[in-house]
Amino acid sequence: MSALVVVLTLPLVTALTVLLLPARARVPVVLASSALIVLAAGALALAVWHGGPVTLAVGGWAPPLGIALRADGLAAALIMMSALVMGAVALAAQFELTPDRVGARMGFGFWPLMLLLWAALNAVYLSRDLFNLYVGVELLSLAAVALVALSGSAQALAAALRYMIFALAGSLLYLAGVVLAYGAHGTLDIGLLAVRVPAHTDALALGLMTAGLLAKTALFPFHVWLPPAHAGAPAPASALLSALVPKASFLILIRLWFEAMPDLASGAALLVLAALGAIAVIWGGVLALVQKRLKLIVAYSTVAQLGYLFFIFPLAGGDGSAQPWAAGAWTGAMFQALSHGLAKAAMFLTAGIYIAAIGSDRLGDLRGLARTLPMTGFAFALAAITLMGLPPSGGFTAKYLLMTSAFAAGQWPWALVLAGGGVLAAAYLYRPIAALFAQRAQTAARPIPRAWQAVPLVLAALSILLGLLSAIPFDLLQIGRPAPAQEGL
Amino acid sequence: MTALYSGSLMPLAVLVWPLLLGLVPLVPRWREGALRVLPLAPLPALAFAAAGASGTTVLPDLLLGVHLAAVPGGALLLGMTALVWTVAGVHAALALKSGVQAGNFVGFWCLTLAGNLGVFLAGDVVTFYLAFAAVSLAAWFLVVHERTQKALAAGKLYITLAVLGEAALLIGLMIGAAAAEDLQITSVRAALPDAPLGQVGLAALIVGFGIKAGMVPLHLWLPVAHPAAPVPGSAVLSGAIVKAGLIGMVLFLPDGSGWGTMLIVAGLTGGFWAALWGVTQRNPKAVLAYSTVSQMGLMLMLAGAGSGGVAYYALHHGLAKAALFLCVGVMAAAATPRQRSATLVVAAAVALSVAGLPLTGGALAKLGGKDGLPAALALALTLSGVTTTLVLGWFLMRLDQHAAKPAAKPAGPHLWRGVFSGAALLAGLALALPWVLWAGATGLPAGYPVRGANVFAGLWPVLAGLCAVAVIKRWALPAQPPGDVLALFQGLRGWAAFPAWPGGQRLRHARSIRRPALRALLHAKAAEDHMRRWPRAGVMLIVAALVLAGLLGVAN
Amino acid sequence: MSLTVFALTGAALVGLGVYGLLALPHLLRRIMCFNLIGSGLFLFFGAAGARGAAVDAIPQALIITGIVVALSASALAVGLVVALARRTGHAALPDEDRAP
Amino acid sequence: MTAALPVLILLTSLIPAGVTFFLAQDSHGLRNSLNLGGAVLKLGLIVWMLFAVAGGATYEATLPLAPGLVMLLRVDALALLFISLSATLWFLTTIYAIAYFGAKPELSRFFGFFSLCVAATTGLALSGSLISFFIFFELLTLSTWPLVAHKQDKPSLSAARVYLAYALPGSAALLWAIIWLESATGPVLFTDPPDLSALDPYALRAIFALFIIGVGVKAALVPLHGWLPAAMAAPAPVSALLHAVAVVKAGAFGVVRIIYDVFGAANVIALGVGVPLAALASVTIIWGSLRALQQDEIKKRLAYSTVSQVSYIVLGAALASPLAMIGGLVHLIHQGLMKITLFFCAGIYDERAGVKKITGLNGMGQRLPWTSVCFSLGAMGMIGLPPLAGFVSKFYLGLGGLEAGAPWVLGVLAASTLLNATYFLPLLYRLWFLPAAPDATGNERAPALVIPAVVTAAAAVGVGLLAASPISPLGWATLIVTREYGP
Repeated sequence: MSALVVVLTLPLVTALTVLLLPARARVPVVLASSALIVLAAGALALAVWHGGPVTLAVGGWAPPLGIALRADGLAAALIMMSALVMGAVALAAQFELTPDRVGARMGFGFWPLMLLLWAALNAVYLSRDLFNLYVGVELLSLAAVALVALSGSAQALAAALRYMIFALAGSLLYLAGVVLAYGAHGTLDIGLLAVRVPAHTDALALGLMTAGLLAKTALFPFHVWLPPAHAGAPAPASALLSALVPKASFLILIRLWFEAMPDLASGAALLVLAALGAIAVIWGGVLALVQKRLKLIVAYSTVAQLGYLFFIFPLAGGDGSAQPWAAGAWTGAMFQALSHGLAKAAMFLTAGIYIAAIGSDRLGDLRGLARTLPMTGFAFALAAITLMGLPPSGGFTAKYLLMTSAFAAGQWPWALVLAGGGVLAAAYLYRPIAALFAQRAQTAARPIPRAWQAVPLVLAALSILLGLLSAIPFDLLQIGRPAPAQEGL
Repeated sequence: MTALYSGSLMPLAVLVWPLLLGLVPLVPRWREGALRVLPLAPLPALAFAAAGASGTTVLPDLLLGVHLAAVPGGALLLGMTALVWTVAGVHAALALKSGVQAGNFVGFWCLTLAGNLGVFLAGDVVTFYLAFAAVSLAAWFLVVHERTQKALAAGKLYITLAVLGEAALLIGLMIGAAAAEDLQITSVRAALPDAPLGQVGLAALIVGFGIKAGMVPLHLWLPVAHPAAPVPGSAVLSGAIVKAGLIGMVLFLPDGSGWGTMLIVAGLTGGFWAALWGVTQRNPKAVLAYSTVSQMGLMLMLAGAGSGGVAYYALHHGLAKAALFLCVGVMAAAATPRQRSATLVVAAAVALSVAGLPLTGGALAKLGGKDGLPAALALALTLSGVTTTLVLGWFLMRLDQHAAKPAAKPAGPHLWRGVFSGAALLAGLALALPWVLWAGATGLPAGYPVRGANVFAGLWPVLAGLCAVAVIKRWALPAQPPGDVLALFQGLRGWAAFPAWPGGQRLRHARSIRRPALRALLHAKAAEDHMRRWPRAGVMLIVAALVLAGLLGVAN
Repeated sequence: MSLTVFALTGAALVGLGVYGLLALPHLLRRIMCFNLIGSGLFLFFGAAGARGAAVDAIPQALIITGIVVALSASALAVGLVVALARRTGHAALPDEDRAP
Repeated sequence: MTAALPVLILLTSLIPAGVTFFLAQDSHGLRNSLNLGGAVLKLGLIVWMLFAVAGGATYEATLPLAPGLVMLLRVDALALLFISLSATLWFLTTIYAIAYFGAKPELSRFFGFFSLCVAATTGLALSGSLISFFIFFELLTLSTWPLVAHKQDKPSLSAARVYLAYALPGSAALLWAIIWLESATGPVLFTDPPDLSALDPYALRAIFALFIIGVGVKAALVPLHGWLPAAMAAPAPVSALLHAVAVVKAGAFGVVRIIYDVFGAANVIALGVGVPLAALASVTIIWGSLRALQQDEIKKRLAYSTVSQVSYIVLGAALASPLAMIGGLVHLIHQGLMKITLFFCAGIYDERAGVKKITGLNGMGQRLPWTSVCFSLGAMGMIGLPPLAGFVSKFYLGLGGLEAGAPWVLGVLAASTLLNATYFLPLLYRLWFLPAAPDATGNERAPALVIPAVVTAAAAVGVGLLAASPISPLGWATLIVTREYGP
């Protein structure tokens, strides 16, 4: 309960205080509160683990009047993952985004934006109310856009604006859906919507909301804003954008399709979502193959990795939710979300280290850096293993669960995409690894503190551990899993 | 864990002793005098044979379970082999240069000897195969010992045929063992004829043994290898080693099968044709090689006919042929005309014995072989005396003109006396030993060899042969290269040497598919930029919303 | 009666905004179109919310929140556009046709 | 204890691996003692278990991951056969590698991945469920890559790329097969073969094919063998390990597991997939030998000979008759001993005499006698001359082929014997008969390089000479087949 309040409010409070603090005090305060939030997230996860979902009715009013906040296993897991990523990013950023290195604007601007993003994330994870989710995801987008624009260069601004356009369009579509839903049912609480009297506008509402969220989740073909945005932002920001931001809008999709209106889900619609996901896996992989810059490769790999998430819809959604394999598929997708978050953050942080070391992330310039920065190279390789879905990483567990249920459901084409996507990932991640391992170091690398190098290594190791100890998160994710998925329709 | 061994250790000792001596050259200090151990190597075998070659050793843990016991007629063959190797060893110790080369020679000499003795002692197919492999492959080093171009070329041919023979043998033995579900030679022999693939197996075995035994047309290696090998080497090759093939035939071929007849035909062909072809050779050792082919042909004929006298015949031939080969060395070492003529006398005596001059060991061997033989074959055996006389007569002529070989040490009376006495000893044994063993080996009455008919049957072919010799002494046949049929195979050389194929095919192929792939990737990049334009994306967004709504709507 | 008017006006605003959003490359125009759509939706929201006689408080609260959010969004967007225009001299996305 | 032991064995190479990564380049003493210590400890544990398992004991350790993902480490006779090989050869190869590299750069990285590679092999041998098998299979792929790329020059990097280009699609196929199978049968443990009735024969055949593709890449079955000859760009100890123990053996071992513990010999025969696989193996045997003939680089020739030799194991497994299986299993050990000898020697020729090409071998018999004797023994073993190891496996394979009603196997064996002779005997001929080139140099004053070769060569002779004794690999293989897969 209190932990829940902390994770929700502390980021916001810190964000505001940072604005007032003198430059010297900024980083220590942020790190301290980050540590607090990580602890709170852990406490919350423990509470959920032991006592089941934690609910908080704001102001003691139950819905529809009040706003309910609820931390189920999924939310707890995502909060935990986000807290770890945020903490790591903060640690890395204190080295990377020092004013003397990147200028005052970025050095100052990053911290409040990061904390704002964090608050928005946790809000989205916890909200049970469609309008709350709207506000949360909107704040999220604004913070994200601002982070993209942070460097202030022309293409960064252009990327930020393109991102903004997609994000706003998405929000508006979502908002339209919310309005329709409210018009039909007079409530926006997910729990109440689940037991609503079906109305004929529901289909349109869900369609609008879904399309809007797809734009924010950067599912093919609405991914086009993502690569320039993530590549243009400073590395720690990219880590947040790639690892966490899409997960929030994806979570809203899950809430809608599995909790609020599971009865609407029709096979054809589910199929379309998964098909787009499959295309994203291939398309993102193919485009990652032709990029010359490390950050672009990683960004396109995000496009591909997000595609896997959408296999959840036909496998666990709609009529599938009643089937034995639904649990596997649902958990698999969530494992993918978690492990991708950790691994992708690690990758962007390593990219940041390389940029800090040699001032570029072109593959040609990265040659031989494995020798000068062994820890970082190792971290990148570990993260790559997760993204390729090789055992014993979290990515493997995710792939395994998804593939198994795909076969069990008789929908083996998804399994084919999973396998092929893995090979594709190996192909596009091989290029940077090979460059790093190449013989001669091209450019003299500036020294990088070992503590900074250790940060991505820890994240990558966590993404591997997620697979080795997959039993615990697996059970955590089951807690408070959307009821329909267990009872069937 | 069963007992390490059971039975008497004598047969094992026979094999292990030479192997131990073979290690002597590994000790640098002993390497210089290593050649001196050669005569000692066969002594246990000699003792074992003299004692009647009784006793078996079983070593369950070794290989796939080793059984050692003298094969039928083993005592004779073992004894002969041991004698030949001993005397040849003395010859080698005296005649060969010492040094590193000699060290190798000693090692492989002993290995070959062990294998040669092993084939007469093996009780199970694996041990037999091992012994056979040892005797045929290790002999490679004896052939190429002198490292001259000629020797190396001969070695190539020898090893090629030997390996082919090994492969064929392996097939045959495997089929047999699978059929018998047991590794004992006796049970394999019994199981082979009616096994599913029995005939294939037998054919493979005949090829394997035939190569070793110089069965026409698989005899190619003999006339090439013998001239190349050093004298003692050829002596053991022709005297003892070829008998390994013969004993294989005897051990594995079932009686009264079609293969027997085939063996008789091949044997007779070889018996006569090879002898005649030998007359076209110039090198005395090549001539002897062809005579060996012809004698082996006769023995194969006996084996095919299932005559009991094979071992007895082989005993004499082994001793005699070894003696003849040694004579070549003796002649090379001979300095004075007296020595040369003395050598010729010994050689002539042995030659006549081989030709079957009555009252010589050779005559007894023939009589022993004829015993119980169909009349036609017996006649053939008699007739072979003519050709044998012819070829060996020719050999004596060639030997007379034979010059000293460069490989030999500077000839000295001491050396000559040593090697001469060796050759003479073998010759004596060849002439006399059959008498000693007559009763025991053939079971015929002691007076049988001196009966008029037998004497006549032995005498006239020799006389006829001598006339023929007189003829070719006047009109010598045109010389032919050794290895007759080999000429045919020269053409196949080019094929046999695989030309290195163009390696990078796969790469070039890959490059050809890589270009379109790259183009496709670039297209994808262009499409991406295209999609990035906002208005299109916006339209797609709205379309997506409506499509989803539609899909959801129609379902509900 | 009046509710339908609200609803229709809202719909009209949304339509207008969507058209502008897709048709006009100039970024400021696009931002305004976003606001148009937003206002339209809020109008519609209010209309949908006010069912029957009793006035529903929730939509009004939500609308106000929404307007605040839209405002901050617009503010950020305008700031970015200005910055971009400063850098490039164009108030349009680079790969789209140049606006004046 | 029974649970701890498999984990312990895994740790004996995992811990050295983990620690070595973080050692400084110049802390030779610590690094070497770590690796050697781990190797010795592991050997000890294995010897101890050999007796226990011979007495019928089995050790198990389970780590449940997500449902369906059971990480099961299990020591059974077959596993032990494979570990004892890998442990022994690992120990020798470590000695060899330490001497081979001396003070070359990046040693910590090398030995780290080296130990990791062995840990993966060990885990592979110990894994008692398909999933844990796959996990270690992948770990092996990943830990081998840096070893192949170790020199970091152009050829080794491209070799490493080729390796991954083959290995990763292969593992995708393997995963595909595993999940297809398990989605129908549930998690597959090797202890109790799954009930395949849930799948129709065509699906089963497809799954089998996918399995074979998956492990066939590692076993270098034609046409999936392209990476192996390329990978000989790696340093000699790596090639030795790759060719004798780690990668190709993992593939072959996988084939055995799949045929006998996943499908079961009876099903393989019933599905009619055994004979095609045997045929493929035979094609590989012949093709590998033919290609070996055309190589004039020693290591390349050896690599192609590996392609051919490893398929003996596949052949034995595919024939699915007891004798053939014994032959296949025992060849797992025998080929390892002989091939590692050959690669050790090739490394010595390269390192001590600068000889890479076959022509350079002329007269080396006099200069490097010990090495050359070992090389000759290894080569003759490959040809299959008694009493060397190769003969025993060949003999059993032949008998097994007849037993399985596939007499054509004899033809294959004979042909490969001849081909082996054709590409090995010329080497011996050069070593011993031809005079050395006037400018030829070289000596073998490097005991740490020569002794491992001598030991393995002696072992290759010993296991053949004492084949019939119950403690020989043959005895062990017979025990496996009669006890666990006996009819």
